[in-house]
Amino acid sequence: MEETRVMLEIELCGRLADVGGALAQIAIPENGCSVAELFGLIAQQHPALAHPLVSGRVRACVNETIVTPDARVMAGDEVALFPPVSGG
Amino acid sequence: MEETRVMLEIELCGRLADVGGALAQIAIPENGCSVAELFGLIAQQHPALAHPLVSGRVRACVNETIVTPDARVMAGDEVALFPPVSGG
Amino acid sequence: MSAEVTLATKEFDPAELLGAFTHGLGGEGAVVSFTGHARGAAKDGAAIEALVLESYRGVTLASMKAIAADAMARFDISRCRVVHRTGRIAPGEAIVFVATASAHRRAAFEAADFIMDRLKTEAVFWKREESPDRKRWIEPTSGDHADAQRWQE
Amino acid sequence: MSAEVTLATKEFDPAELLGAFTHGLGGEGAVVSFTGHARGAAKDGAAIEALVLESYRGVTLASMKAIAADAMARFDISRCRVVHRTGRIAPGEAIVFVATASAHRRAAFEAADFIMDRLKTEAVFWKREESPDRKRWIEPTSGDHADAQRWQE
Repeated sequence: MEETRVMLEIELCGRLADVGGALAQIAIPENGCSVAELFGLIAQQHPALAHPLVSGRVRACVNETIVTPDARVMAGDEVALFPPVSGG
Repeated sequence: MEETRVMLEIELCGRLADVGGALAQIAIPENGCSVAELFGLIAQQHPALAHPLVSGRVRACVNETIVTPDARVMAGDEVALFPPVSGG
Repeated sequence: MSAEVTLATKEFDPAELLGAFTHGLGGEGAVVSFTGHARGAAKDGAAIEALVLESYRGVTLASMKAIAADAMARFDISRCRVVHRTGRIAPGEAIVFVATASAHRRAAFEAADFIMDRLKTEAVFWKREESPDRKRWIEPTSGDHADAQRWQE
Repeated sequence: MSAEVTLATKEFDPAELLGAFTHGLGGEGAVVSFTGHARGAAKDGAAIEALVLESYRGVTLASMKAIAADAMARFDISRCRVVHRTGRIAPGEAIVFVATASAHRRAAFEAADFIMDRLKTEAVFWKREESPDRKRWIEPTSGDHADAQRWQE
């Protein structure tokens, strides 16, 4: 039996929006998943984003905190993907 | 027979003026002398200036140019003694 | 001891910021400022119409504040001021302003230098140069990373 | 490519100088400024009424110009501005202002830093702190000499 999925809206920042639009809808397990698993799901569901995600240079921001790949995300979290930053 | 002497007015800058006043009158040979010789004459004629002059840290400025000890000075030259400088 | 950090959505005047910073001094002898201005031409010489800086909610300001706090902790400075634009910036306009104050000029110089190196590589902004016929994303250069690396020792 | 150097006999406003310098930019991305302010207390904590700077005729300005020209030759900067007070300076007033502009922030920082180190040890000024009960001449510290030495390599 397939696990129930829920939709998570992900904001794509910087150059990632050029590839995947400003927002991506990703189906994730109802009980959430790790950021590493989320990256895999995004790559499956939005193949155009697979390349930047495997670069190792994209970080996830969950509820306004940049998190490590083992952090968990749930439906309802405010998730964004950050490509390399550059101020100044 | 003693050599003819002429008076040279020397401006004393910075802390040197505390010791010797703003201006010192020094008798020098009519045909001029080197800066090194001038320092010796100043030390003789104004013993209070002897100590700073032997420190090796005082430079002579002749006609608006900082000069080396072998430069020559004559009556009529605009001479100043510079203790260590400090801007900023 | 104070750090004041602002994310600016409109053009600002670096001279005015330096004036206000100077006015607030408490006897410090040394003030260093850095201003970064948007360029009118890309590295390849092509004209740039605007530099566009994207930021992300509270995270961008928090990243700026963290950098300022690090500088305050690391260097013997008594105050610092950091202002960074977000949005669309015309050539010549200021992008970033940093000021530091200290009793010692070396600390003031190093802290401003450090803050700029960190802003270039760690502040949460994404920037692109826009001209009529292209958009180009700008990431930190290897020089920027090398500059930031200097402070790791 | 220009260096503008002024010996100021009256109080000046660093913010105004930064504004004029910025206004004159020709597309440079990086501007660094340094301002040195007169302190209200000596190193031993005693109150200072005034810092008095003596200069000597054309030699002082010439020494400032030589330092600015060295900076222009040595670093990849396109302009610099140097203003230095002479005379009696009240606590808080600016003593010296240096600004540098470059396409590269590292060059702008280093050139301003270099100019200050050289001004501290080579510009033709003599300065003393005056308080009601004493006068104290200030010479470059060993730290100032060490700072200036950094550029000899």
